[in-house]
Amino acid sequence: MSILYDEGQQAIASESRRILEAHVTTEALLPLLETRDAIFEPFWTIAKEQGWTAVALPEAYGGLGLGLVELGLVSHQAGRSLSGAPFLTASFGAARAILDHGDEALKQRWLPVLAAGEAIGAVAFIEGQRVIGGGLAFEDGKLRGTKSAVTGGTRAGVAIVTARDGDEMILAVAELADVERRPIESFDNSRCAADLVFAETPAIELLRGSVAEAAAVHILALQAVVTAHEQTGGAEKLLETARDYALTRRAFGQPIGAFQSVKHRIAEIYALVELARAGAVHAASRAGQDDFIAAAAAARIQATDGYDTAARDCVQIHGGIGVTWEAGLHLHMRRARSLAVEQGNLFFWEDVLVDRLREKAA
Amino acid sequence: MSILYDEGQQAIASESRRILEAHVTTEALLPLLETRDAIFEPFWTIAKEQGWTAVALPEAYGGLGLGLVELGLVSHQAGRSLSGAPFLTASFGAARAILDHGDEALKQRWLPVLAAGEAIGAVAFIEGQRVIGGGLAFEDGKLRGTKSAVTGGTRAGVAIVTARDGDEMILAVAELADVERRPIESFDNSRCAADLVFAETPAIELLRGSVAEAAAVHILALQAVVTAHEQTGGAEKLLETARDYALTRRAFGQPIGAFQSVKHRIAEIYALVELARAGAVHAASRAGQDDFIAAAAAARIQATDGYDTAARDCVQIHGGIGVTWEAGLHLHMRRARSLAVEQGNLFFWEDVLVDRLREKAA
Amino acid sequence: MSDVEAYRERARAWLESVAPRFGRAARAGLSEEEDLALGRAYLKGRFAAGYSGINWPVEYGGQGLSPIEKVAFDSEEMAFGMPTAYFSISLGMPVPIIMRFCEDKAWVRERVHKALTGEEIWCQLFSEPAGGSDLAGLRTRAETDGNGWKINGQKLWTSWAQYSDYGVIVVRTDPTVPKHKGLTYFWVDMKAPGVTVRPIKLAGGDSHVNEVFFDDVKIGDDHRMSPVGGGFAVAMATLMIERYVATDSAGFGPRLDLFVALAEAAEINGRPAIEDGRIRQQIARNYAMRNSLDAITARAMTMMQAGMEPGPEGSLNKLVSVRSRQKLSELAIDLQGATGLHFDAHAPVKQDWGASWINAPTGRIAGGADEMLLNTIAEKILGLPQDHRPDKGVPFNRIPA
Amino acid sequence: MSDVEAYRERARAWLESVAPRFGRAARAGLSEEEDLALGRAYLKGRFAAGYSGINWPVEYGGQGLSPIEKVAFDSEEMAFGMPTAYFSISLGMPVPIIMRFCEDKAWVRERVHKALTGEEIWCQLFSEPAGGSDLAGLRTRAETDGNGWKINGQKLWTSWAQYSDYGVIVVRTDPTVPKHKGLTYFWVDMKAPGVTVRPIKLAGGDSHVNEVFFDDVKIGDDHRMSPVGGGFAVAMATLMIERYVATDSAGFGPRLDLFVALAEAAEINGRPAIEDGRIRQQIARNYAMRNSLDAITARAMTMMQAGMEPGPEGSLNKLVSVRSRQKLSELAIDLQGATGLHFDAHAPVKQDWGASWINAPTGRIAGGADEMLLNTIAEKILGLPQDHRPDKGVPFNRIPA
Repeated sequence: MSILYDEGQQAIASESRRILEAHVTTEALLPLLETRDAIFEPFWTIAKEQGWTAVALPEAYGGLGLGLVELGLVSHQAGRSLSGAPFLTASFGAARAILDHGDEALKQRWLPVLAAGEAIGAVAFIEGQRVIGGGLAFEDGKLRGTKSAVTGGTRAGVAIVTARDGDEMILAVAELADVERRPIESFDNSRCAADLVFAETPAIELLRGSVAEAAAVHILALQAVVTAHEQTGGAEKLLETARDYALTRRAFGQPIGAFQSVKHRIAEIYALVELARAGAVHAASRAGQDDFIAAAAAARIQATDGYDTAARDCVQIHGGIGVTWEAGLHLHMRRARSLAVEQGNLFFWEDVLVDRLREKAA
Repeated sequence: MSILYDEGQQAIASESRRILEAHVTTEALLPLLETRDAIFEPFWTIAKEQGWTAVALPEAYGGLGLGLVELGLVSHQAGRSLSGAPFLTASFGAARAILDHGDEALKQRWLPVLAAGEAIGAVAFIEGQRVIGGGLAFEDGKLRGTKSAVTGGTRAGVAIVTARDGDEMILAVAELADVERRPIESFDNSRCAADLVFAETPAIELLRGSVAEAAAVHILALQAVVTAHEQTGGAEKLLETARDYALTRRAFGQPIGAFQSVKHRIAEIYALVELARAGAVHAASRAGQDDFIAAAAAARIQATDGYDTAARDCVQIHGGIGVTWEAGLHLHMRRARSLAVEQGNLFFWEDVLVDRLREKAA
Repeated sequence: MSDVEAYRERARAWLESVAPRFGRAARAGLSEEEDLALGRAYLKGRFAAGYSGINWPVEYGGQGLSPIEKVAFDSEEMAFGMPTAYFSISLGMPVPIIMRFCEDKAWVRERVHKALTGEEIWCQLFSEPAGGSDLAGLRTRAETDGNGWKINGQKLWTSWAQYSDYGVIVVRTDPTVPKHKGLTYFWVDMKAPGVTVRPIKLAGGDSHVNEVFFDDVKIGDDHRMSPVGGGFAVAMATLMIERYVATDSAGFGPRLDLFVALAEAAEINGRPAIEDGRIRQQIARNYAMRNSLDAITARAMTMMQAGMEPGPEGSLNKLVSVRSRQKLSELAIDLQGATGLHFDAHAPVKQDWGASWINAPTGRIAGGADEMLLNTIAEKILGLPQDHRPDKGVPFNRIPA
Repeated sequence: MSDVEAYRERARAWLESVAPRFGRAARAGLSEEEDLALGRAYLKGRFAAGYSGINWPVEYGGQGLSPIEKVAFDSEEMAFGMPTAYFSISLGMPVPIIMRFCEDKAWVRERVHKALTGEEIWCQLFSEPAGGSDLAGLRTRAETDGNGWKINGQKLWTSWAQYSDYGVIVVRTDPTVPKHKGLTYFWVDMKAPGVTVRPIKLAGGDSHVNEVFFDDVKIGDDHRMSPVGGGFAVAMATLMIERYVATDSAGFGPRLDLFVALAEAAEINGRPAIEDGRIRQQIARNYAMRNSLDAITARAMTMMQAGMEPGPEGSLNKLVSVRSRQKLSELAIDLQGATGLHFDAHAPVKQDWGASWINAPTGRIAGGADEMLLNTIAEKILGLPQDHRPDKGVPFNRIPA
């Protein structure tokens, strides 16, 4: 069963859209590609002012007490505007891990500052091709090893990590003040990805063993649903851009939208956007339910394919203009790819989903 | 490197096309779907008269001493006309196995009658989902067990089988006179598929162990190349049918071929046909070379995808007419699917190909 | 539990109670005539149980409920494989349209009752050989004949005409005006002299569609359901009447569970198929797509319950689901290897991959071909330009054939 | 060994001998200016070695051989990553076209020599902002000016204009006739007053294409290379001049070997990626497709050697290969996981998946967008109707902008 947005939710959507459309320009985003660790700073300022950083955290810890649905609405708009610094998703993931698995002291230490946007969180699971890596060593409360391409890693103050203690998977939280950060030169530099090198870094164990693994998947799933909204927003924007271009650009005496090759391609993008949207909203509405992981995986798959395809096809519809730096459609190409990789690629989610379906059938 | 057909080869193509176009009608083919073990008998008569059964076998055994290229040309025309009884491919596969791995007595026993079309051969490797099955037991020169959906199995007089003797794979040849045949009700009944039930059936061992496995793959590859030509012929015919329909059928005051959705779809079919053709001809020209298996697998993959897609899309272009029994386009849909399964499905060939590429790289 | 959920549960309970007599298992092996007879009996029972004409006016024998209850019931009913196909067009479009456009209300009430109880069947005579996607291009003509009309011509793709008692028909009454403007809408008695029905066998071997020939078929002017020359609008109203229908994210083919079960049982080159990335990818991608389609449907239902108009994205279901069903069915054949060659043309399409595959192309064409659906999305939802149509505004008898 | 094979071997030997100085490794880290200088030096050496103008007439400094030798050399050269890109348009179209259409042969000989030795570069000024796929829709105009002409307007997507000494240009000389008929073809001095070149940065960060503005640029009538109003035919001849070019079934992206090697090294959810069906399928399908494209190319070469005209299927290469390269590059990024985020915008496109991915869209548009290629196949090869073009036959100045 899906949901209808209530008035408050609709207000979040329209207000976040209004603010972002007023502040974000392609001209401001393009230079971010050519330097590392630069984000569109006004976005983060706005995010803090508007309380977006606090949306899905409990009131007891400085949050607004709303949920995935509302955070998804903001994320959708961040996706449309391409402004989204990665911290909105990453800080949420980190905060949720602390909220769900930390003790009261840890919550008091991190949740209020994360909710206020005063600290930035990261979820550092990935190691090379392992979406949930366990190569980081955890011994006597200390971490040793490297996490690769951690989204938001250049600025995060705290990270949730997976590690290994002997044969056991550990979920732990580590303050990053003394960790070495190696910023990555990426095709989407404002994601602030960095390799994090832990060298006897103190960390607090949250969980151990199979529950740690399950919790890691759950944290990724939460982030995947937020990201699915962001991807849907990006794809939606591309749909509108393609349609507008097809209506105004003329060739051979008519708008190019009158050519079926263009017209049908745009109709197919529409289908992908609506499928992505439906999957994302549905998953957000399933938070806390048994089928949440499956719904999140499905949303993730649909939104990833949708955004990639919309980017590819919107650029193609634009012809030469589509591949210029200035037009900025490549910002969407890049964002589509970075979002596709960040929360675990499609291989990962396909396998997660099929495993869930098998369990359900068994 | 590819080949150009010489004059003799061009004559084989044009003559086989002429004869088949003169004899085969959709009306004659449709009833074959509704009964088991019925083939378009004139095809087999023609095949024998024209020496098509003898094309790729050595003159010493009653063959014409030509090769895969020439057999491919005939098979291409059989594919165009949908007339092809399966025996052309299957008898060739069986004969080649005997030629390559049998002793002189066995060759004398079978090759002349296979070349003359007096006997029909079958290659019975498949068991359920195992393309090269080894569930058939071989003990003291006798076979016990079942081979499933053997193409041409209702009529074959001799079969090449894979079997198992203890832990070892066996390639063997068996006369089928006393074997129980269970004809299969299929969506393409003129393929004459039958389960063959062996019960203490005498058989002659050809090879044993890893060489038997390699030989089985090689026999399938030979058949796959012949089949790739047949698939290409079918796809080519569908391309022409789609184009002709798009030129004559009108909607909204113009030929439907003026709508880009139709026009581009047909152009994509053209691409698939030419890719299939190039792959098939190339593979035929590589017979006997080190890269033959890879070339055959590539041809098989390209032709299978091409024929399936051409059938799907040509039917779609025809609208309602495309799905009527009488128009007979479903004959191509059916043949595309039966040919896709018969010589091993795409999963099988993809794996064969990747394994070869890995060996080459290693 | 909402009222609708309660309604749905009661409906399911009733369906389960009659399934042994009418459901999929009971129908196995029946001839089409026997199955039709069973279908008539089922409709009689369904009417008695109060599940017929769910959203139709009480004055015509309906239940006077909303489309929500109708869609809820239909969704539940679909799972049981009841013999309702013969009546789906009849109750879907022609009968609602006579309720709306016929003036003789007593006569209409009798027709509606007999249609709801399965005694009479109506068909819809729209498509023609030259027509295809171009409804307004039809050629069957009606000329004035005394006080009435005389129909000549040929209709095509008429579902269940062979069992129909009546039909609604659009014909050309004026070939000298542009094509949309010369059409008029009538109902006809399918048993009248001059009407010939010839079943058309489809690719899968079944014959539920027909050619219908009209040879000097005479009808009174009281059969007319539109102004003369105003038939196109009523035809459009007919096609729009079923706004809210039970959708099926499986594209009216097998559920994904069945594919997963197949993959659990099958192997690929000696390893379990369910562990093969190619299979996992298809399962996951199809699940994601169907999950989204189901969410769209659920949201539409929720909106309807809230008295809101559902969004246009509901129109994606057929396009997306049937196209995918076709490829998934092909894949299922491949996956079964030699077993995939086995075929039963009359197996239930929702249970059997072979039957699903052979009938999928019909699904991609009937009720709006993929290309027409894409055009509709592009034009109606996204505001893109209409295709070039050289016949636009041209008198019908001057369009080159 | 055939003559062509022998030629190819000699060429490869020469290329290997100069690769240390000019090849991919030597170029790594160079600025574009340094790389261009290296390219000029390479062209000088190539000319001296007798591998320039391979199929051009000896009288102009060419080698007088057939296109077969040219394609053979180009295919070999491609593998070394020599700095030839700056000269590819110049030697590909403008220079051959001046050999054909310019009357002052002594002047042409000088230009050809300097172009072959890398001293001078030519560009081709065809596309315009409003143009896109519609070449004949161009707006840059030339008006008579004394005995000569005066050019005003703007060209777009002009490759290497920033380094060009000369260019060929199509302009509108008569806006009152239908669009194909009012065009005239000239050559221009790119250093002339009023010519402004502004590089356009592309998605990948590079700037090999330019906007070129013409502001009262005066040229003599001796720059005219077509009859007045006859420019479209020469423009078409320009586009057709390179019938036989070295193709690349990798779509000018990385070879499949590199993907296989990546898959051998990578893992998917803890298992070797090369054993995952999803990866195997993509490798196999891409191999099959490229294998077929290579076979088509090989057959075309064989036909040319036999003095025959190759078939039209050669035109498939770009459409099929670049489109697939785009998706395969995306997949390679996915497959690398976190490592896939690493990016070097200036990495060689044929070696690096990220660079291949970001530049693939340019490949799908430059030199004929996918949609135009499909149209060409449909119309020229299959005889399907041309698209509706409302501007057909309409005077250019009356086509709505």
